[in-house]
Amino acid sequence: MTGSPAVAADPAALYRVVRLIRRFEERAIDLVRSGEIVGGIHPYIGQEAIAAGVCAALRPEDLITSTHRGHGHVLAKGADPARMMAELTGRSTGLNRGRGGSMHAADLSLGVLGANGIVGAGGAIAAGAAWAASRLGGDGPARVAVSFFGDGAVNQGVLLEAFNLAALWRVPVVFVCENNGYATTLTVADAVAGGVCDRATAFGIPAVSVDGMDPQTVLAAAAPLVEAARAGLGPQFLECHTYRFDAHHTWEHKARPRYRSEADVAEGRSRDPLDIQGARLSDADRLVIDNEVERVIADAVAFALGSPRPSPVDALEFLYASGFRPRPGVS
Amino acid sequence: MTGSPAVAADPAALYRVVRLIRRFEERAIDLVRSGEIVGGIHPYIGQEAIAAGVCAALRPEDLITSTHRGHGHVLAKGADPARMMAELTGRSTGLNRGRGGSMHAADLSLGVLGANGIVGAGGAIAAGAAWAASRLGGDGPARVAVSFFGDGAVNQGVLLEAFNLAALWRVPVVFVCENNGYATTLTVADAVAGGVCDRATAFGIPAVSVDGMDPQTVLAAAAPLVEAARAGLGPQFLECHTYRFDAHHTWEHKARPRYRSEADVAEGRSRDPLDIQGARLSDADRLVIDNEVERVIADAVAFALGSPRPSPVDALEFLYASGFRPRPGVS
Amino acid sequence: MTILSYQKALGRALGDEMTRDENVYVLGEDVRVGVSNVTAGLLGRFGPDRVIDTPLSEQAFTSFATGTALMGMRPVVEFQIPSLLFLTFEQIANQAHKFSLMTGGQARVPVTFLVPGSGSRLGWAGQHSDHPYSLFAHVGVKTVVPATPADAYGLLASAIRDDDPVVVFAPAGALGQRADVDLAALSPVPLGVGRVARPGTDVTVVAVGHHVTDALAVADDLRDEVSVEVFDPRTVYPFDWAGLAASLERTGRLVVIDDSNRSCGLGAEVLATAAEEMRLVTPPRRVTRPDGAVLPFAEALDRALQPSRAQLTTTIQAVMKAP
Amino acid sequence: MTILSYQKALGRALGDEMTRDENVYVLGEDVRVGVSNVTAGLLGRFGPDRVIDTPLSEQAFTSFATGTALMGMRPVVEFQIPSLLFLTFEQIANQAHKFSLMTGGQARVPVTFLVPGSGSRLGWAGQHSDHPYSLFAHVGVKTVVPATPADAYGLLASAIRDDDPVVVFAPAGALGQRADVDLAALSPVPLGVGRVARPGTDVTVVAVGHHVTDALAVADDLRDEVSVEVFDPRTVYPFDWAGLAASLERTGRLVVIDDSNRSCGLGAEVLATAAEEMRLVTPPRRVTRPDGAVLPFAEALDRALQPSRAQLTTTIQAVMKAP
Ligand SMILES: Cc1ncc(C[n+]2csc(CCOP(=O)(O)OP(=O)(O)O)c2C)c(N)n1
Ligand SMILES: Cc1ncc(C[n+]2csc(CCOP(=O)(O)OP(=O)(O)O)c2C)c(N)n1
Ligand SMILES: [Mg+2]
Ligand SMILES: [Mg+2]
Repeated sequence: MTGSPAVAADPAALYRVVRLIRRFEERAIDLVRSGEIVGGIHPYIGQEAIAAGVCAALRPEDLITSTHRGHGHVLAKGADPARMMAELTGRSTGLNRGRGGSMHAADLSLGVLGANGIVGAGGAIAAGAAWAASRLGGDGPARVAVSFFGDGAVNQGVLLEAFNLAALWRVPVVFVCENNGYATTLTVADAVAGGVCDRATAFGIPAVSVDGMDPQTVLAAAAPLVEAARAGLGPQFLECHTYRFDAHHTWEHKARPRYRSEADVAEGRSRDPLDIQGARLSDADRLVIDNEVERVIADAVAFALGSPRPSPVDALEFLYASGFRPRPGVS
Repeated sequence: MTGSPAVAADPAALYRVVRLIRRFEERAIDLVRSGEIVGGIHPYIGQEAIAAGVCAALRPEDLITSTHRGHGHVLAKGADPARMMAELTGRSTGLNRGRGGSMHAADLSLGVLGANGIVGAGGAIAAGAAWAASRLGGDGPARVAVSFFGDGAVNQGVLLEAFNLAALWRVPVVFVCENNGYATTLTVADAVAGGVCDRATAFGIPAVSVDGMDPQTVLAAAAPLVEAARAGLGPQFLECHTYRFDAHHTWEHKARPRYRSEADVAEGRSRDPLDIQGARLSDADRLVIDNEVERVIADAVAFALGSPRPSPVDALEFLYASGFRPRPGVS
Repeated sequence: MTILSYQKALGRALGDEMTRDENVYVLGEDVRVGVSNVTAGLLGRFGPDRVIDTPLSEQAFTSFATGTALMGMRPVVEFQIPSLLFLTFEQIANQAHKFSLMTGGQARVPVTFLVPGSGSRLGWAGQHSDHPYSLFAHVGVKTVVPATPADAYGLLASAIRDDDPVVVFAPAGALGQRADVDLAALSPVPLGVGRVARPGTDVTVVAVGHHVTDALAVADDLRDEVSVEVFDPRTVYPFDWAGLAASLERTGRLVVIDDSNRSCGLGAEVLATAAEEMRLVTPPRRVTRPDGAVLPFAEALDRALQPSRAQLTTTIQAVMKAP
Repeated sequence: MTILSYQKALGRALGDEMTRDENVYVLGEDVRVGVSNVTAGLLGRFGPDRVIDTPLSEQAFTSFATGTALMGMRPVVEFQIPSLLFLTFEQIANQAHKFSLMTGGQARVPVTFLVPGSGSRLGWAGQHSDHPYSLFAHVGVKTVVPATPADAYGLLASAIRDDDPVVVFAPAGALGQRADVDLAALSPVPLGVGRVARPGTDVTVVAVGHHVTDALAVADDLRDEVSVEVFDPRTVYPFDWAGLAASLERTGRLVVIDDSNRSCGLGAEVLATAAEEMRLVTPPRRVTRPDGAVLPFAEALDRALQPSRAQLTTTIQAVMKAP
């Protein structure tokens, strides 16, 4: 049910999504360590409130584009954790049949147009998708697209160009910037001249900046923006201040580069979306959810690790949607 | 002497530059018609006040990057009209030895880093050049770079990215937007969400918007921005409202596409930088300048048409600065 | 029969496809006024919702088109100059092209990229004279380079109907082509199928785009000395290898005239595959642009770096003389 | 002698060139912390004015570097992933590469583009596993793909000293290489000069980058059946044609192992030029990625689309069997 308006108001539902993402990421990190997930991941831990809050403001038919740090968005929009975990472990049962992995996880049936390995690339795709979806939908209510991206993305030309197109053409897209203070090791102060929201308002796009650690704050901010976009008021921009609790990429667990002070990390981790939302539930309710999430995650891992791997002979399958089979590399 | 501070204050000098560009363009159009200039040109007619005013605020050692509509900038920065005309007519005596033509005219000895065929491409190059020049200059005064571009360029991602780098690194560059109301046939209203200056202020870059038809107004606005950049205050932005009197490209003279109403054109042409600046001189002084400019242009055309054409056997010369000679297309 | 120009054929294909399928739409710079001529008249017929002028934001409107294609539309993106394909290379090669495989077949991106006036226009100099179809053949984006008005119509129609991204290069050197055609008979030309433009028995000349006309003219000039078969691949990726092999079975000799830079260009691929797999009785030869060519402005220099009929003639003669 | 890793060799070349010439500086993402490892330690040695962290604005910082090069500096631009070369293709191929010719020799752009970790890193999937050096060989930007620590040092040093733009690909598959070298003897390796990594008499295997190691291993495995000469071009553009011709004079047989997509890749150029101009007693063969390859995520699929030792072995054997 995640992602449907029904659960939007419900604190337990929000908590469940945060918890689901958190535990999913923790287990995924285990699987990176154990070698079951090859290539590593960009953990979303600490930023869960954003995916949970924003997606709670969306309807099932709405769309999202995600990033290299995309697990949270994909799960919050309703993807099956089991098929997601199967994707990360490269199985045929994965969302992308093992072809995409962490950085390209997608579920078009849920409007998840994909994580993207190129920073800033999703904005224009989301704008086009929202424009087309609303147009194809005829007189029905517009389908809104949310494009998630980080603070580093606001320095990408193509994203700024996308802001312009969306504003000119009044596209029902909501741009959500997850400002976690860093683009890998570079601070926002060293990377972004002016303010993050100024990048949107320059194009006449209304921009709001909120605490991205509180799921309900995020939802409360996102809901009106989503509905404004749906109502034809054009693109909207939401900046969520957050903090990445873990590594930029699990590669850091070995390399341990130094770029955040102890103090900075301690301060950043001091507010945890899981606690913030959890505090709104009774211990009993919270325990029920935690246990249910544990089962979901355990089942997801079991499903993933028990699933078959795609066969190398099919490595070129899906390369062309038309079914065209290209020449192999050796004849 | 054009482009040296000495002449900056002098109304006659400004008039001379405007007149020089105007007559250069008119003769160039003749040469397009007569087939001496192949490939056509993007006439600068109507916009002369901007090149004249801005370059009058520069020192000889300062730098500029120009555009597809670049003749005015190159001449105003001091390029020899004869070698410029020789370039447009593809002669070995041209600024670029006939290799560049209208869209790539350059004179690095004068700090003219080149016209550019790709809209918006000059901004990042100018920023880098200004950063390097000032750095290589050591404790001397910073060398300022001016990057000229049109209203269409503010929709190019790479230019917006360049604004960010220049602002972050406090580069002594002045971005000059020549807003002539159209990108080929598309109006600014249909192309630019928000205002042109907002594109700069979003990055914390001070922006000024002025009447681009009056050379003295442009000079008065440009001079303090250039000196602010030189003084280390970082990039500056100047929007000049202007109007393109002639075709987007001489190709229009034949094709005659319809996109500007008679009224729009009449209104746009109603204020002519030549008259505005000319009115500040006595008829006698004006006549002296006009006659001198006629001689310069006549000599330029004579020089160009009397110059040799490069030999086809040298077509690959200069391809590699290292002197490496690539394989021909047929062995 | 009617005289149809290459440019009008492209416009006709667009109009016909837009009529046939309401999900087809055009976007690009100055397409409403129709500065490239190809889209002239479409605004009046299909209105501003389907003929969309874009700001100079090629990267964003390219991926915007991809986004609309993901939802089932069939965008035709017009680029005014070939080097805009460099500017949007990430959006085409790294996004549009990769969606289908990366999503495990969930996504399809039926987008067409059209460049009316590729290659040299004479006097447009270094940044406006590129002919980069080989770049797309390398990354594997379907690419066509029609030589005739009928193929311009048929290949553009097929590109629009194809479920993968397709780049359509309309060489500036071919835009002026006119042919006497039966308008009713115009129809899609399948991607990946070449055609023998002139049958011959001594040597196969693979000619791309506007050079097909050159090859036919040279073949005619040489008709008394050598029987030249002219093979027009029409699609440069995927290439019609079976068609080429059949031709080489007949001739055993190969010359390629290709307006790409020499190194790693289409000509290289044709020679390489022929050398690996096909019948060759003498060494094959290429007539191309030089390595790393940047076209200089001056007309004679611009021409000097493009493949010429004279070069093709002497190359054919050399191949015939070879032991 | 000292054990030097490929990655350290790159860092050493950077440090040595920065020491030798104060106009050399580095810019890119996370170069101060040295996320790619190559720039580790440079910040401390040369300070923040010469080791510059950039925002995620690849297009602008690429042309920014070009602007500084026009003024006489020698920037080394580090790209974290190969597909950033797609994103900056306009700035490299259409601006930096064309300045010298378009200005009639007034301008030079001595900029180096470094990609530490090109090709597949296993498990990084579709958008992080490209090996697009053939694109630069096609447009004519000088391009090197070092195979050994000594060549990584020497080619990067030469790239920095060269007056034209040069792209340096350091294959992920080679970064782990270590060699016992005399640090004092490390020196620039001239661009455009290949090397015979192993002499042989029956067949020439042209191997690029990390595949040189594969070729040597296969040659060793096959030593009792066939005498394999391994030719490492080191520079893929401009290619050492004389070196290849000399090798083929000896062997008359050619196999290329090249981690490019097949169509219009470097392998195609090598086969084409050899077929045109050099001694071949049997048809040449390629071992490459498939046409239009997009590397799937799952490890076995990722590996399946990369050239392998097994493929090289059977291809060499097939060439030896050919009539
Ligand atoms: C265009 C582009 N440049 C560089 C990279 C390499 N890279 C991957 S993630 C990243 C940092 C992104 O920072 P941000 O947008 O703030 O997202 P975060 O990682 O903080 O969630 C970089 C530099 C990339 N994938 N795409
Ligand atoms: C990036 C890019 N896109 C498109 C073009 C084709 N083109 C050349 S000039 C032009 C319009 C430019 O408008 P503007 O920037 O306002 O300058 P103006 O022509 O009005 O002086 C276009 C679309 C180009 N050269 N470069
Ligand atoms: Mg961040
Ligand atoms: Mg304009």
